[in-house]
Amino acid sequence: MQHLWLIPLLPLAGFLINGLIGKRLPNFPVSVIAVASVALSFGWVLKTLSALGPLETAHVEHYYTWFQSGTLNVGVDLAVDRLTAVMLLVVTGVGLLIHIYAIGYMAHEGGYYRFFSYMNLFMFFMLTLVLGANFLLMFVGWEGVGLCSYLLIGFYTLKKSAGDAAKKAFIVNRIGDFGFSLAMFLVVVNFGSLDFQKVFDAVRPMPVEQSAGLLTAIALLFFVGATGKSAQVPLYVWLPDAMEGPTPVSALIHAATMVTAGVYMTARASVIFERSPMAMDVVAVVGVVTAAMAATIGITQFDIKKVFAYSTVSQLGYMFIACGAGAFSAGIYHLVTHAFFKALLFLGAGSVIHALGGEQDLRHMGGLMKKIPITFGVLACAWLAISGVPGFSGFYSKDEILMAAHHSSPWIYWVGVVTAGMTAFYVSRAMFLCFFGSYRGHHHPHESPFVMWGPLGVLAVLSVIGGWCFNVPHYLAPMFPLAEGAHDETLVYISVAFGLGGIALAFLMYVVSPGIPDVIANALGPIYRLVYHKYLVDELYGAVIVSPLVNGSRALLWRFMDAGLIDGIVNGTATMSRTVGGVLRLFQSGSIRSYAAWVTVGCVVLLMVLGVMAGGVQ
Amino acid sequence: MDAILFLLFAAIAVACGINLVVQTHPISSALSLIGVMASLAVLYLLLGAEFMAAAQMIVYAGAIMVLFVFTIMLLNAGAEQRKGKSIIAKVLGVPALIAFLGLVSFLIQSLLPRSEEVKFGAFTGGTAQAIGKKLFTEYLLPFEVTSVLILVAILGAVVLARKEI
Amino acid sequence: MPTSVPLNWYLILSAILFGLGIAGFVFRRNIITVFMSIELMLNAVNLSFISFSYQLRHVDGHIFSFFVMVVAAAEAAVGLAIILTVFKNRATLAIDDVSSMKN
Amino acid sequence: MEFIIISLVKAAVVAAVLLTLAAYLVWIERKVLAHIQLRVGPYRVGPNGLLQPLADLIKLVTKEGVMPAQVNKFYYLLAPFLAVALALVSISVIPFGTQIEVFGIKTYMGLADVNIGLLVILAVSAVSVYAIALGGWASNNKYALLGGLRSAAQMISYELPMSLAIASPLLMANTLSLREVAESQAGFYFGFLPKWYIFQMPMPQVIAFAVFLIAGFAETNRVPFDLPEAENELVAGFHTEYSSTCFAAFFTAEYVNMVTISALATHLFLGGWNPIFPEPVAGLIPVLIFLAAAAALFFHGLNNVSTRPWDKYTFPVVGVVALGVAGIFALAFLPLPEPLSAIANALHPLFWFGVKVGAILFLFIWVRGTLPRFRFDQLMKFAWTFLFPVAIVQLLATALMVALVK
Amino acid sequence: MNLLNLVLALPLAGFLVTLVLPKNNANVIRLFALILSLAVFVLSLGLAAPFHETGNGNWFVTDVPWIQSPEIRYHVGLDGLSLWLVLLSTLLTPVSILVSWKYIDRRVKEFYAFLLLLEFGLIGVFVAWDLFLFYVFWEVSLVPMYFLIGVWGHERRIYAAVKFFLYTMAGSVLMLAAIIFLYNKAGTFDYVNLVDLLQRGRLVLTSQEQLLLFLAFFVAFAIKVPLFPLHTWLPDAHVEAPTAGSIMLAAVMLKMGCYGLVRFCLPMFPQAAHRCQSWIVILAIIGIIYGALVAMVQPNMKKLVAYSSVSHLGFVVLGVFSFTQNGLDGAVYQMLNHGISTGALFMLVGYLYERTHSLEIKDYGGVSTPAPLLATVFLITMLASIGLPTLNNFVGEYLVLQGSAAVNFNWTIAAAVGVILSACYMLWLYQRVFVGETNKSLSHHHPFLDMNGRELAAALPLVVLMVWMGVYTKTFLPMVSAANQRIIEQSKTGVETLVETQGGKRIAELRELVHGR
Repeated sequence: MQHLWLIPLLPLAGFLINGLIGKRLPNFPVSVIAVASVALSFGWVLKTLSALGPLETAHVEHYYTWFQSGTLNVGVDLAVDRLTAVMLLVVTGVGLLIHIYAIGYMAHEGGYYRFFSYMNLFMFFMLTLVLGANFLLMFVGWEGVGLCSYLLIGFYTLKKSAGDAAKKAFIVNRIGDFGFSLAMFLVVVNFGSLDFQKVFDAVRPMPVEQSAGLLTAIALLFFVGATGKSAQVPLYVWLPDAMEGPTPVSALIHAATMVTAGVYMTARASVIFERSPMAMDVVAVVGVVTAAMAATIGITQFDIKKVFAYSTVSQLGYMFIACGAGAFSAGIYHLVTHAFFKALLFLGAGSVIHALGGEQDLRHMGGLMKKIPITFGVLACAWLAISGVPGFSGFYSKDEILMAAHHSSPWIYWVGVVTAGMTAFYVSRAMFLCFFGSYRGHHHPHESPFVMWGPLGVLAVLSVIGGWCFNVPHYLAPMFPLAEGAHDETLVYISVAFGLGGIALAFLMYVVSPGIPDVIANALGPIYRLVYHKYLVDELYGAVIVSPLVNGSRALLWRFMDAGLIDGIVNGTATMSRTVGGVLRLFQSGSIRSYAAWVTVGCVVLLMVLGVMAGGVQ
Repeated sequence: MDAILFLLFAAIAVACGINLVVQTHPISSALSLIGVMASLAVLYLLLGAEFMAAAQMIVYAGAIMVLFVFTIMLLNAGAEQRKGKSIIAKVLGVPALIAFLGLVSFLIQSLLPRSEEVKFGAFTGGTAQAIGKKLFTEYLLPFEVTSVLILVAILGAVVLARKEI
Repeated sequence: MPTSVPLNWYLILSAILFGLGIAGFVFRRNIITVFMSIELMLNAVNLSFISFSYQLRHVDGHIFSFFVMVVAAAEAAVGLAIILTVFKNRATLAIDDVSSMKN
Repeated sequence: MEFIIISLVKAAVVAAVLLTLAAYLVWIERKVLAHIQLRVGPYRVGPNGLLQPLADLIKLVTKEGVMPAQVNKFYYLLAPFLAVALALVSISVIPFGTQIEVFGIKTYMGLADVNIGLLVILAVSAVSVYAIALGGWASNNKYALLGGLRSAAQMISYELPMSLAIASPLLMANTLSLREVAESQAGFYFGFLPKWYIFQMPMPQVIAFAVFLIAGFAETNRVPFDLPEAENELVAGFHTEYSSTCFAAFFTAEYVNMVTISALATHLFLGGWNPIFPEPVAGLIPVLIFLAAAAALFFHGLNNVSTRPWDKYTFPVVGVVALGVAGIFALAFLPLPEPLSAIANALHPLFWFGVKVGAILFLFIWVRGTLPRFRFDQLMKFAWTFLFPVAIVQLLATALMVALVK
Repeated sequence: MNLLNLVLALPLAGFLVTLVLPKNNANVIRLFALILSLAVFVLSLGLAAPFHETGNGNWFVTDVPWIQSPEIRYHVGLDGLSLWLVLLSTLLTPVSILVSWKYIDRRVKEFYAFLLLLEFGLIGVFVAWDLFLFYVFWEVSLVPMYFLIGVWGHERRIYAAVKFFLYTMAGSVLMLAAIIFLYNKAGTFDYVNLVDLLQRGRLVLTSQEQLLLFLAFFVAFAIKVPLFPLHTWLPDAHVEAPTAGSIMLAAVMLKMGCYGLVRFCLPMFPQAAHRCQSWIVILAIIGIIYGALVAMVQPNMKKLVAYSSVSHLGFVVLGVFSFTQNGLDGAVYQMLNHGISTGALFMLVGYLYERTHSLEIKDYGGVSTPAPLLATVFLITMLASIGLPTLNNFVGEYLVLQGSAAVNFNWTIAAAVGVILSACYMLWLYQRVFVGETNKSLSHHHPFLDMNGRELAAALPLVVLMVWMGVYTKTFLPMVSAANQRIIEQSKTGVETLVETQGGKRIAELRELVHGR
């Protein structure tokens, strides 16, 4: 009994303390509580992992039955196996570093206690998601994390754009959750329970489905949830807007932990995915399309956080390519390394913005290498890691994915490699625009304090040694058997070549002759503008889905249907009875002679009827 | 003998009826109504309804018509002015009335073809004793109800006709 | 001349009187005359009652007509009282003027 | 056919007797009133004024009938005619005596022997209201109208107690035909008390008799209730505008009604034509009365006062007539051939009936002489609040007693 | 005099006593009403005791003859199904009294009297086991609500009150006809005997009869639920009702309809229910989506929440008519959750109205800066109502959808869309009212104050319950599922025969349903 419940409960305690009494405490104790809770949780994770030793099988702990209805019994039980261990380490580790960084970054922002309580709440939900031993607990974490991203994106309550972005993020996540919950219903209907062990034991004996069967449906619905959460092609629109939130939020939620939940879920449900090749192809294709598209948009963006946001979307695309190709461990491996260097990139960008007093536009930066050298040094590591320069962590995990992709379907490999080149290009573009050349802004940049560049340093080290130090696929071998196949060297060389080519091209265009990008932009003209405006996807969704829904329901449903039709019928019967009354009123004309006449006519008619009837009787 | 009597008094009755409708001055129509009632009393006698004939004369002619004559005299209303007698009523009304009567008589004739001859004295059931016996046994309830009705009518008449209320 | 008359003729007579009553009731303008034509109609009905009771040889018809008479008496009493009050207030007996019940 | 001839003969006889009686009634009334008021009354025309009615008749007939201008001619003339006709119709139903057998034809001493006689009388009295009302209204005179309406109202109000009073003896007689009512009162209690309804055992009808009489006075507009002709207020009531014949008609109608009412009273209460005294005496009384009358007349005629010289002759003539009548009544005792004795026997009931009617008529006249006139509201209040309830209670009492006895 | 009769009698006594209290001293009346309702609530907690030991069965049953000639009995009892509904009404009455402390200043005495009478009616409805008694309480609860809306409402209150009254009355008259018909056929009004007779086949209703009876009951309850086409009275009634009225109407009165469906429609007319299942569920789904869509575009806050409850109660009907254990449990649990969350929502909207006297959303904006506490409580309530896990609605919604998935997966897909839409309109509302710059018009009456102690005291129990019911359902769900178990057993009888009579695909589906999950 390892008291796994402590891991998520500690951040929850932090949230409750800060939430309830944080308002009255000065900043320092609030930050201490927040960081302490995450640190303790990180410590407890290390303790449990060391206690559990080699996790050949999952260690499950049951606390109480959440609800029990008929045959369905959902218990609050947490489980740890190798996959969870990796995720736990990433979440609590990177989380801790980001919390420390946030102390510095949020020092002079309003609502300090509110920020940290939300961050702790986020940690609680993320840990529940990871530790959950059944789909429902995972779903609890899933939605909880969505809620926290809503709260944190909308942290700057006074900014309307922040509010809108938060609302958008939550609703898009909700659409993803819609898919996830439908998958859960199918699982319960067909397998009778939600516990991973029971479900996967039931699925394993089932044959691989050739055509679209039950498992494919479940897998696809789970994947819809994943796209919602991990911002894949149809539902990625919320991530770029999520940059409205403070940078530590972007780093923690929209780089390291929350967005990776989709990949974790796919890996967790790999048993189902493997038995439905159709679903695997869909995952792969979506991954590759997302990666390519995001990369192209990333190239044209000028806001530094938007660039890194699109890079996250693209990297997530890579992870899904790995899952689609069947190499779940490669996906997780890239997830881990990506967590390190992407968190570093964001936090670095954060300190750059911090240094420039909130300036985020690359065009107003430049030449910061000399002014904030530490940030530049740290960012350089991340830059090299993400571009896939051999030796850095990015190279190892990306190549694993490209190998697996090549193994399953070569065209994905080639698109992946090109995207890798593009990734290298836009990251280096950002670096060159930011740190090289002359300073175009009008702030006087100052270096960020130790509390900020400390964690950056740690992350820099991790993103450098992360590649070969944490050999995740090897660690996850028992869960996901490694694909043997020839480790074809040439593919590695090609990808490295593309990477370095990307960097060189960027160097050529932005450092050697800054005029070239504008020339190319004008040359490409409409295409450039299309890509710059993010393929107008937001506007497309707005026009196709949101506005018809809103106006349609206002005009059609509410005005016509509710007020018009139903109320119309109700009030109509009322007025109709009044009009009939009006007509009958005319009979009371007051003149006795007309009454007499009508009486007579009545008698005559009656007589006729009697006559006829009597006649009939005769 | 009965036929002669019937035809005579039927003729009187119809004549008085028409007179009632045609006359302008109400007093003359009142008296023609009394004439109708008297002739009907005789017809009742023919049909063997002695008590009813007497009652007709006493109650109807003697009491009700007196009320009418009183009212007409008291109100001293002149003859009806002949203003705007709608032609339609005249043109449409009279033939319609005749058609109606023709229809009804045809109906009666066809519905009751085998009706029997009416001979004076054939049915002497209508004596006061017979009516009295039936009235106070089988029809006691209607009798009581009509007595209440008349009481109410009296009160009504008194209240309505009083000057100061 | 046949010595006696079939019952139908009595009924036809009553129908004729009833028709005359209706004519009076519908066409006349003076309230009292209208009232009287109603009495005529009632008499016609009495005649048919008694002729039917002759045909059926029992005395119920008489009792019915007796009750009709009683009711007619009550009606006449109240009706005439009303006519008196109407005359007192409106000083006219023409039926068309008395139409305040018009809505 | 034979029935028609007989009824015509009877009608003629009754009409003649009745009209003369009505005329002489006027005479008797004026004589009695005079004597009540200590004056002599008409004695110029004929012996002691006996021909006075004839004189009146001639006067009325020959007078010029004045017809006022805007009078409603048809109804003006209809009214008196109606009054007389109705009065005579009611007499036709009243029987005078028992069945007589003359010239082989058995017939009743009354114009029409109808088994619902009383109903006819009631019906006629109900309708006779119109005569007066129409009379008053047609003469286009305010007083006449008022008089007519008042008398009509009075007659209607008193019609009710009268019919109730009639109903109670009928309860005991259990028949509507007057002849049977009269016959049912024959016989004597304990030898001397005649079985008249006012004495008959289950419930002597004294109260009913009183009510009937009072109502009778009102029906004929006689003294206490003669408001319509009240000279001082309404000039002459409904017949103010009437002159000669029409006035005469109203006048005769009134007196004929008086006779009818008194005849009805005798039949219903005083035993019709049944003799007052038990059998042996009954036959003698008429003879004795007429003999006494003859004696009185001879005495007056002979030792008369000088003022009226020709009385000496007229009185004895009348006395001889009285003697003749006494002789006729005496015939019953002599053994005579069939037709004559039948007539003689028939006369006796007639005599007794005449005596009783005369007594009541005398009562009418006597009351006229003594009682003051009712005010109209007193009159109406008396009818509705006193007479009517009494009549009802009386009727209920009789019904109770009759039910108990049976 | 067992506990249930006491709990039932106290509000009535309160009603009578408040009428007698002196008119002018408002505070005395308010205090008395509050103390009385709190006492009732505490007593009603006692009702739950036996359930915790045994978990199911009927408790506190009193069966006393009331009227002789048509044999009507005062037959009152409590089972898992009605336990929590009674507790809901006893909890919400003190809350609404607290809420309308300052809000009601005209005719204070009658207001609190009607509120207590309403509570009496509501508890009666949930515990009545005699059909006639049930109908009597149904009408008793109707009258005070009519007055609450009619007297203390806003501008168009008369129209709304009359519409509310006529709608419900029309339905309940149908029900009365059905009850009387049943009485003639079975000779008793008693619910227990009736169901027993029906189950053992001693009382046989032809399928046509059963369908008509079912429809009569169903329409009466559908109007109250409110189900899609019959819902137009709800927005009007809510907009015009005072805050307390809205809370009681939304939280408890709507449940009378759902309770009726579960208690009467299912066990008494199983075949008819199964035959009508498809079109009723379609109506429910339309209700969910239609309600959500129309709520999205409402300019008025209360109307928005009203349409949201139309949508949420669509879930309940879907759950009830899925005839599965999960569905039914989810439906009943959702009834309770909806009561708590919508009650809280209306309370908070009421607080906003108290501060600005306007219900139009455009008059608000950025309320969270002047009133952060109000904003957070509203946030929690809003999240609860859109079904965030760890808060109360999620469990109910999940079970309902799970239940419907077992029957027909298309239904689940359509209904789940409702979950997304509910997030949309709620968040949009929250964003327009609470987030962004503060609207100047907010404080032009008087400064926009945050929640004071009284208001928080009213809101806190509900928030605690939301979390408690969301996280630890064991205190509430076992009794409910036990009661539902019996109802499902009852609603299964006779369905086999129905299966044979109805040909085609339907048979397979039904048989599978009956013998399957």
